[in-house]
Amino acid sequence: MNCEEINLWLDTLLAEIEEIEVTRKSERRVRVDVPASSLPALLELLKGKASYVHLSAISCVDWPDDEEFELVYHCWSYEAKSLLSAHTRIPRNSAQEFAHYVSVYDIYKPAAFFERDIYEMYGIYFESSPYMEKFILTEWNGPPPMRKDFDAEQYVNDTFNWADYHPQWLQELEEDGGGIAVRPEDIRL
Amino acid sequence: MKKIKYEDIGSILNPLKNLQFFARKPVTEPLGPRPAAEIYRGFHLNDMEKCIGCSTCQKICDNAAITMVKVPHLKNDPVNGIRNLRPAIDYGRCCWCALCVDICPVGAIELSREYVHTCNGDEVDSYFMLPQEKGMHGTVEEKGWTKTETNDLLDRHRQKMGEMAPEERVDNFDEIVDGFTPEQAVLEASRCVQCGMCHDSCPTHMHAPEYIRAIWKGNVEEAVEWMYETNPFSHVCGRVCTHRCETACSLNQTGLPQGSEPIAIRWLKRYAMDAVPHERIKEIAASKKSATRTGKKIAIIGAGPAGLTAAFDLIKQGHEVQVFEALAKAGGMTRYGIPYYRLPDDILERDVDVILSMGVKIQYNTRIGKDIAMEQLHKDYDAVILAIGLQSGRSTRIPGSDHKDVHSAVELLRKIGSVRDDIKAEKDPGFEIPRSAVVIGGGNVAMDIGRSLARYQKQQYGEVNMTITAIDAMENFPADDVEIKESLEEGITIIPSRGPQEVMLENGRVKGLRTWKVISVFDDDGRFAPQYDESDEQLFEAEMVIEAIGQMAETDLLGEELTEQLEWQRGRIKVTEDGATSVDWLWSAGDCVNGPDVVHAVADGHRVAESINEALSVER
Amino acid sequence: MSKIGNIPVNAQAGKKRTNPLAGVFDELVQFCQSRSMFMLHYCTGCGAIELPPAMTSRFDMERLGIQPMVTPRQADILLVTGYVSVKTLKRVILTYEQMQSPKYVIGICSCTVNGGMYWQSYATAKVLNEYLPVDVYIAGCMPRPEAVIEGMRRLMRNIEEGKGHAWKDYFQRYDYYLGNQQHLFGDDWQTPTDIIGEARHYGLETEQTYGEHTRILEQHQQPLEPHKMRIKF
Amino acid sequence: MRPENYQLVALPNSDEYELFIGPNHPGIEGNYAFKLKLDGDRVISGKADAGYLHRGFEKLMEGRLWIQNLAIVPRICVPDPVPMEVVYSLTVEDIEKMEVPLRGQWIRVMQLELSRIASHLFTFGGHAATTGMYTPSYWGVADRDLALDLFEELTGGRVYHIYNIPGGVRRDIPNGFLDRLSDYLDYLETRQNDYDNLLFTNQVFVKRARNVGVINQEQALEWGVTGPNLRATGLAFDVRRDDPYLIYNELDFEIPTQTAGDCLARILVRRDELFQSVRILRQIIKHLPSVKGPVRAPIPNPLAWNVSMGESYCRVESSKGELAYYTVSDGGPKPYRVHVRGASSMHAVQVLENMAVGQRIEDIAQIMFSLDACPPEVDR
Repeated sequence: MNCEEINLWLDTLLAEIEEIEVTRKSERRVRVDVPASSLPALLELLKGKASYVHLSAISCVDWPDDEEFELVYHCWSYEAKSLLSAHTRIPRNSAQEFAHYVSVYDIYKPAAFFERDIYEMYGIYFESSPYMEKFILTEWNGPPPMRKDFDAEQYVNDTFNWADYHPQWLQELEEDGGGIAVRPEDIRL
Repeated sequence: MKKIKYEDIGSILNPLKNLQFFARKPVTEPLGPRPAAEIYRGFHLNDMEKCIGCSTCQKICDNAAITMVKVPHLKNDPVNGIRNLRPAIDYGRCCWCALCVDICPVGAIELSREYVHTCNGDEVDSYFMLPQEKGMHGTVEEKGWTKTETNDLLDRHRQKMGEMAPEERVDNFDEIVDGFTPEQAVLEASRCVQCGMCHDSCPTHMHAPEYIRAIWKGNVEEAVEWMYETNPFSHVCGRVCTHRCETACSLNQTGLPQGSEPIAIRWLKRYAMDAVPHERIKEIAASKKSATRTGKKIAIIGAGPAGLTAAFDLIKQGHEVQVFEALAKAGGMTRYGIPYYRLPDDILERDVDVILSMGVKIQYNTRIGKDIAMEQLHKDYDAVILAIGLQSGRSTRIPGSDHKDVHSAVELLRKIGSVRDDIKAEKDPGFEIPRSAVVIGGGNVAMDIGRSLARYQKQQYGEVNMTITAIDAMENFPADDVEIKESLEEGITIIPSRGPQEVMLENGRVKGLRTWKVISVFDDDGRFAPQYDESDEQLFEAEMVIEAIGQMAETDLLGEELTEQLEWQRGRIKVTEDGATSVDWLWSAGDCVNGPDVVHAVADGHRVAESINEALSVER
Repeated sequence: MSKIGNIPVNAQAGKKRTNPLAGVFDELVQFCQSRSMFMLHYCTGCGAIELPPAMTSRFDMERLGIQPMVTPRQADILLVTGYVSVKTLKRVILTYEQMQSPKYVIGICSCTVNGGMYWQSYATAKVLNEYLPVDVYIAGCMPRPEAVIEGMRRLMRNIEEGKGHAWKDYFQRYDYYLGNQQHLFGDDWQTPTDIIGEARHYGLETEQTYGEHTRILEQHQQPLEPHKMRIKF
Repeated sequence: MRPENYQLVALPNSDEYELFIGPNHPGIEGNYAFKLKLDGDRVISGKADAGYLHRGFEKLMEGRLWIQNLAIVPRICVPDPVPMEVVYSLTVEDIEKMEVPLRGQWIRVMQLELSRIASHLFTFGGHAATTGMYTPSYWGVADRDLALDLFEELTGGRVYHIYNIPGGVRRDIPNGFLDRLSDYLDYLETRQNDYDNLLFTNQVFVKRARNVGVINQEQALEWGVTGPNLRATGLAFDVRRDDPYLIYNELDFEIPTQTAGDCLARILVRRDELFQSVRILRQIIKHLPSVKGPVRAPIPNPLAWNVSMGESYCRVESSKGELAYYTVSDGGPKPYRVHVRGASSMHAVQVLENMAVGQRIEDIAQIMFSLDACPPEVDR
């Protein structure tokens, strides 16, 4: 299957799945916007019929203003040599309760790793994913840290102390009326 | 590439091959640190003399490792773009990425090739270090990663603004520069490193970093809000300010091979003011007006920048303000001193209109001392501000300078300015245009009159015959570089280092100016005492000689009694820092106190208004 | 009699050595110690990548008598190579407590001093000194092998001169260190090592060994039971 | 709270037991742990335990300016940091539609290949050490160090180069650098025989590594194996050739493959790849002097750089496999989201867990090293 055939195939896909939008960004990059309900079917088709056997990654983007999470499934076809990014959006819940979505583990095995990652970092629960448990953050009790509403800098300042320096030269400057003028935290851009 | 056959077990003697390794050179390095590579990123160095304390390194540091420390014994002169802050590095944070080196506007901070630092557990203070020329342990000889043209991260060059070609502009008074387009403005604003030197050096401390950032974000209204915090003459200053901010700007550097131009702060201000609709500016200005009225009345003499700024501030604070202006229109020197090609009237009109819309009342054509006496003002008002500016030019007092064809520049400029009050036509300034003229002086006023007359000459005679000569050497001319450049482009001859000796007369008409070459302007103590080379004499032939060597105030309006009461200092009214004179109801502001400059006048206006407000509040 | 873990220890508190040759032996012991250091490098962070060069042929730490050691029980030096995530810090503390005294900690890289690059990170501990007493710091991000060796040599000098005593501080001010650990890990934090017992054993108890944090620890501390494991033959 | 893993857990009423390897264990690459369920020496199941190196990179990057992130990206994979810098720069350039000057691209490829050599040399050593052979690790590290010397000369940093920048590279190459690079390549080629004798044809090693940790092509594709590990199963796939970036399509190189899919096949693929990199570098040495021009495109003031709105998924072939960044910009001065797809995020977790089953306990370390798993890529 080469690129042209893929294009043709994507055109036919338009007919099969509703509300799908295909944008070709470059020769080897295709962006597909698809509603959450149709995504598993799309991936199924991609893997089964269009040789997109390699799930490169699943990325999650938090859009708190839209009250949505964006999930991006990057699939690669070894034959068509083309990368297809399927974008979908799911409703975002508060940090206390999980957002829910379906797992694509039964289509792509590597999904398990990424889904667990998103589960930890964003608090999205993937139904029927095999490892919905903590992995990297086993000893973390806070909210899912990658959510935009978690202010890491604030948390760090509340939790940790900083080294307290009093070198000789600074003391001498302070005696002369100088000393620390602008701390780095005062001017964070 | 050799393919591997791993079925080949080889001989039983194979291990003996390894004997060859005894003959090979060992790879082990001697104990002790090796010299690092030429561009190694080791501990920091900082040239304390070169560093200007702009704290740009602090802003780029991704690890918040840089703290700015005040070093009291160093020079602190924000007006010339130098602060006594120096970066101190926290090696408990630093990652040696050298972004601080790459972004440093002056190339002061650099990295050395030194990389070993160890300390005992209780000596962790040594991780916090004020880098100097000799590095962390005072032993560094060699620099590592330094700034070059390639790794410089700053955009050193201004956006090129469209302007009229010299041939197009020399016969008319149209504004020369076009102003920034929105795209250019954003790009220009994005060059700013937010050091705040401009804020510190500005006489009225305009919030330049903030409004530049606002322009960069595309929010011109926010920019205008920031401007109106400190400057009601933003339209005027956006065009004709002496822009000390740009002199102080961290990016205004000369020692770099790639060159470095300051941010065009003045043009950005102009862009933002032009981009916001006039009615919106009025709303912004009015939004700060106090709702309460104090019932106090203040008279201001002179509707120039100082007087109107004070009026603007006082009316904001709820006082009642009455301005008296001797001439027919408001603006003072900005109207009657600055030529139209630099500051169009309608622009000035907008600034004045904003101030008027706040409720300031101006009585035109009223000369204090003649139409109303000072005593009358004292009686009718709670406070009086004297903001009369510098109306008359100084004279060189050389022989022949009392001739009728020897003019002072301000007087001529006022005539040119007054013409525009009545008729739009620019052809007739109300005096005879000389076919050739020579201007004495190297300041902006000299350039203004020179260029204005050059335009008339071009209009009337088709050619420019104008010479500007001054006692200073070219590099020491007080005028802006761009003024000099544009003057030269317009065909004006500029001859530096000439001391005027005599206005030559012939048959009762001016024939020219006799000058000597200047050897030195100041003596060893820095006093003005020019030395001439008398053998190098030169005569500039001209029909008119114009003196533009400085201005002074006409203070006869005060009346004898008041003049007696006031304390004087070198011919000027002595005032405190706040502009209060020795008479408790009289304040003085603007050029007549602080020398000729719009933005200083604005700053003065603020100070005086502040002082009056305080004084009146105490009374209440 | 006190207990270290489950092992009863005979500690004669208050009894000082009176051997007149003790000082001479101490110097000899220090000299030997400084020339035979076994290093446990916990690859907590990026700094670990410069240790293989430092240990192998090119920079050859072994000529100084420094060798890697795989188990904390037999190691003298704990090398903390870079940032310590909170999850790792627990293991670092466990490892440290399992090491036998005298033991030394070397903090490598910026991150062990003041958070380094990861000062904004919610997952890393910032100042190692708060959780463990550190003997020597080596600056760099990361320090080159030469710098690592210089740090080692500083530690050698310290040991030889009898200066490296930060490990005693852990016993003497246990409450402070425990408090910081509890602040980060929660009040139910407990390690299998009985530090107070050891402090008593070494005669290093001070007033600051105990405090509010050790009281919290006592409330929930349980002795460890060895698990029964059947081995099939 | 006790860390759960400081003691052996015996399972009641069975001969099976659980064993923790790591996080501080000589047989584990980096700060990483592996929980094994064992029956005697045989692994019944394995479970990775990551997060010891977690720093929240993606969160950190959202809090820093576009250019500040350059300093932290190489930290994600310490042995092979250059691809991290390059792929991050590529995403930014892709979003900004920036064109990297040709010379900058050549220099980038030069670094990438040199970094690949350094990383592979390191892996040989580590892999050999897990089989009890320490000499290759001494050699590998020492030879890698010579590459680091070159990096130091080129970029000013030994391990973290921070040399790539959106738009190109920060400085031009120093005078005479290419000669020294050429000398190094000559040296590596003379070492080829030594390495072959010592490791690749050494029957002790070959017998130890053969048929251990076998994965076939079908499984590899199913589990998302990439890079040399995939090529060791016979699929000649390389991002450099099949999804080319920079100037790789102008270079002439082969994609070495093996078919066995075991530990030996994987290390042999790396060996061949190393010498392919030498071949690429030779071409670069020949061509680079004739590529004139600037090394980087001008970028706006980094303190006020709003990268235009957009998203980009770029990937490169790192020494460990397919490395990709997904970068989203909302038009602000900082990235809105950066997702790092670490090259070994599959290998170190799911693939290793699957491959461990049925293996003997002493092979686990070897399998992990042969996959060239890099734990910080998993944890980020």
